Amino acid sequence: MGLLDKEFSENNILITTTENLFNWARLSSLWQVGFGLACCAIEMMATSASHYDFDRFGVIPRPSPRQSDVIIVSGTVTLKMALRVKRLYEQMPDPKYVISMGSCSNCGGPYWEHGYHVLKGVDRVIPVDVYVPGCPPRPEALLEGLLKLQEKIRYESITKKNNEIV
Amino acid sequence: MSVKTEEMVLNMGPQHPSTHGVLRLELTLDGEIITKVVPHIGYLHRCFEKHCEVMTYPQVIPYTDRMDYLAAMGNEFGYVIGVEKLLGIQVPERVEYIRVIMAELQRIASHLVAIGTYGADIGAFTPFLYCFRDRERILNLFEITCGARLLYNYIWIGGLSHDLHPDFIRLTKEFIREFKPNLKELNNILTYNKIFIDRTANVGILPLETAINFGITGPMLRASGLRWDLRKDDTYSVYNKFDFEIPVGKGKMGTVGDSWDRYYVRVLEMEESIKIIEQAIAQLPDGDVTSAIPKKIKPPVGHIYSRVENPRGELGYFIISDGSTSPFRVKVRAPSFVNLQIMDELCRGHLVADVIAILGSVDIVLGEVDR
Amino acid sequence: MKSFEEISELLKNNFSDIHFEFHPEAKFEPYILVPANKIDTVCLFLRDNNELYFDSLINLSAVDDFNGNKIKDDKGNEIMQGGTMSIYYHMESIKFRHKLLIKVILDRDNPSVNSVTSIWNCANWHEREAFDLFGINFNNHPDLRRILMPYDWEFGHPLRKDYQNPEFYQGMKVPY
Amino acid sequence: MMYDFLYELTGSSIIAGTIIALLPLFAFILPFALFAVLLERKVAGHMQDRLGPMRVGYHGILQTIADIIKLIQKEDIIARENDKLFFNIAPVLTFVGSYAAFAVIPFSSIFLGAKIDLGIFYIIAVTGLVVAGILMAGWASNNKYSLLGAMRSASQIISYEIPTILVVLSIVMMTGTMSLFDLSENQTGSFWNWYIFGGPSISIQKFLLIPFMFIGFIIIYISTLAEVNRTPFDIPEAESELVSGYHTEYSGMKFAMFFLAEYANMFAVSAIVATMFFGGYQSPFGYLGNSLNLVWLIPIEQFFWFIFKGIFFVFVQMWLRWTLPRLRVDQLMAASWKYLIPIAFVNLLIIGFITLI
Repeated sequence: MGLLDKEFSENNILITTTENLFNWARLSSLWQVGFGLACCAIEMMATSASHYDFDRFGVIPRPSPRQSDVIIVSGTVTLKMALRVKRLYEQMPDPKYVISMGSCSNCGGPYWEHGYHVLKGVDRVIPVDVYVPGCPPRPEALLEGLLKLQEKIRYESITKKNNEIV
Repeated sequence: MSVKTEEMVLNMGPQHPSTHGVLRLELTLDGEIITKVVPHIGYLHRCFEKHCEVMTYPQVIPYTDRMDYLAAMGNEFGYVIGVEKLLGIQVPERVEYIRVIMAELQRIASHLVAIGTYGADIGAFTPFLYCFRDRERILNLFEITCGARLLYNYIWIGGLSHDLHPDFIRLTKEFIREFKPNLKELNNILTYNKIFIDRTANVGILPLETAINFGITGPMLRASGLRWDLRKDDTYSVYNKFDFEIPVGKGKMGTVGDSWDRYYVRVLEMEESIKIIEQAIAQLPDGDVTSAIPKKIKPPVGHIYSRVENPRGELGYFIISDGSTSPFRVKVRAPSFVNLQIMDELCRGHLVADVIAILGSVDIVLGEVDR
Repeated sequence: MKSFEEISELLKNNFSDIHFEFHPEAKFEPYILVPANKIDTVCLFLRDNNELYFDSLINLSAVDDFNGNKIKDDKGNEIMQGGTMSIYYHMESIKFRHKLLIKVILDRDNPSVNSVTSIWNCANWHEREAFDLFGINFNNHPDLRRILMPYDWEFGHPLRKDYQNPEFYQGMKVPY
Repeated sequence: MMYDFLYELTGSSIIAGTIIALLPLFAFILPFALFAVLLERKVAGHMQDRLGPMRVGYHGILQTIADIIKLIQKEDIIARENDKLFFNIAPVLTFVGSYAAFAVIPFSSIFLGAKIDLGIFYIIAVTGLVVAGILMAGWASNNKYSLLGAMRSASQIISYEIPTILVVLSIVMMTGTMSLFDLSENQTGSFWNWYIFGGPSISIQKFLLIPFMFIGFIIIYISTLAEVNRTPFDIPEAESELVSGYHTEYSGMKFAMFFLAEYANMFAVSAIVATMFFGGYQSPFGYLGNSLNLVWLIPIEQFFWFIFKGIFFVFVQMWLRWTLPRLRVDQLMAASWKYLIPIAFVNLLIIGFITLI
């Protein structure tokens, strides 16, 4: 096993190809948790409907968090719901990603000032990978958010510590 | 020897594929038969009434959109009628007609989502996508008039934010011409589908007296056999100028007031809405839509209860004004909030699969339930 | 179809002992002021009398009138002392198509009134919401607990005008 | 056949045996399962006015490969409360249950696993394993939804086993053999000799049998649909009710096993129906190989015809899935006990009389 760990530090042929393959596999079959909160969930449904098809990118809504990789937090996260979103995130198996869709889950949205029951941004509870602005964001914006996430996964690497996105 | 059976509490939690959002149903099961249903709501409480006390009158309109996000035009309509009555403004004819067209288009779009998700809950996934395909065409109509697809801020106090797009009329006629065959196709796939009828007929029967006592309104009340529609019984805006009839549940496939009736009333209502839109387009007068918008909105002290027939039922705004530029208190009577109370009555003695069918036929939107 | 005056007449000669206040002059909606402890008997009569037959309660709204005197408490933010809270009952008869508005005024410090859930089931959740957001407790309500706010929310009732936002709730920062 | 040929090649029976056992698995079933998952998503897409996977490889061809590689990397969650032993065995059992059925299915005259003469009997016995796997999965995941899903699937598969067996009985009674290989061999010549049209012998029996054979086909097709948990009978993993039924708690490779087992089961079931009624690997119009008298071409043609029929029936199952809603549990039971079983009995009796004439 000497060969492997010696060569592990910088890239060589062995590491990059398997890494690209795994990254490609991970980014081309992101299964989302079928989980919508508010108005953004309707736009998410419209995105997975026929006009702007999510399935083209390999994204299928899975009912149970155990089998999904990406959780699209679509809608206002209230304090009562925040604990559930946190538990849902923890139940997902490991290479998992979060897309925060809509300004409500980005930073509290129109309810930031007087919403006593609204959590000002889902990143106070779970780490977010991609923020999609808009209230509600258009389906194209959500698709662009998904492509941004796919770019991020494409350059993920187990060796380089600070994976600077090219 | 009686076997000691224990009841199981099943938690249809805030995240469930068919609770239409973040509703938690606590079912107490005996085997698969339901003995008690306790709905837990509040997971989407966005403090609408607190915002009304802080914002001025026109600033509240975008928040009314976000209550029932499937029928945003209807929410604005109700609120704006209330404030106009407080101010005593008379709105030009053209604005009234455009508001009716927008409200009816929004009713079709909202019913399409209700029917689509109902089919998906029962298991047929394709009608859900056919409904969304038709709904996309309506969203395009909304988008060319006011720029937004779902939450519009289009109906202002005293008028509208924009006039109609030049070829809005042509596109609407086109949509109506293409929507009628689609509706027939939808009926063949879902309405007269033997399995769909088995799953929904005689399921969750709602007798008329309990419906009235529980304050149920909208398609659920009409499915139980009562011809009660605010557009005809408590006429507002220019609805009295159109002739359309109110579909009522007749128990074609089971008893009156079962889930199939509630579904079928919505399908018939869509056909009625098409009639209204056709007549409204024919009689659309000209004029300026922003002429009656007041510069300074300071209504006199007083309180008013204005109500509107939303796709889910009677949406009422109880507005109390203390003479300042922002409302003292706005209490919203949300139809889904009231209709959801009946879940316990309806689901008793049914199976788990029926709870989903009944919840689909009750058709709630959580933004409106929790406000 | 009964007008406001006929309904007032009927109520007056039926409940001679109760002191009603009739406000037909209120511009948009004439209403009747009913004492707090008699609300459920009056409502039962309104529903069961076959001339009035108010069989559907449209809306039950609680309002914080905020007309007490303002004082500063120890932490510097102002608290309201005294003053009143009022509850508006909108009801309607589907058979005779007439509507009525009844108002009840309660003391603001510990508002309590009899529940009308036994008369109209629709009032159940409206009353729970009034309890949750205003702190009005309804006597002999079937299960009076919070409906919209989390069940373990011990920072008071949010829709009161002098409500202060908590700093943290379950480890999450609440204000922006 | 294959075994003797391999035996001479390798000289030892163990190696030949393992190759025979593994060949169908890796050569055909796994690629088929991957292809079927993509076919399902493409069929679903096009039936719903959309395109299905497009971006992964040309027109989404590599989609399922990406899915499987991703599922390999997923963390394999075993919850603390799970019953570890059963939790791990369940997917393997379901996987084995549905793949063992392939050992006996004749893909073509020379390419088939084992030519045992208890063919159908073995298949029905083996698919019973799948129920055990699902029950274990439901119980071990310690999750109310999975338990409900497992209970439902046990009652469903048991109650739909009976109509299948009754129809199989009528075929076995008519033909006299239980081996799938002999069944396919009898239906040679043109499609007019298939059992759906009353079997090879030209006699009055053949024309009397046609309607009852058709009823038998419909009954077995419906009950095999239920056995494989496909809509309108997919109640065990009904997404809208039971989150996702018995495999709610499974993630990563274990879930992939359930996933592939379901598609392999679909093909196995449609293969049986094709063999019993539509002439297994027999071509409907006679063989090109005969007309060009190239003997080695015939098995390849037979293989092609068999795959064509199997995939046609799999396509019909997918077609049903995306159009029909789902039945409720008690309606499902009623459909089997009150309608399918009595009709299957009467069908069995009538076919019995006809064969006696």
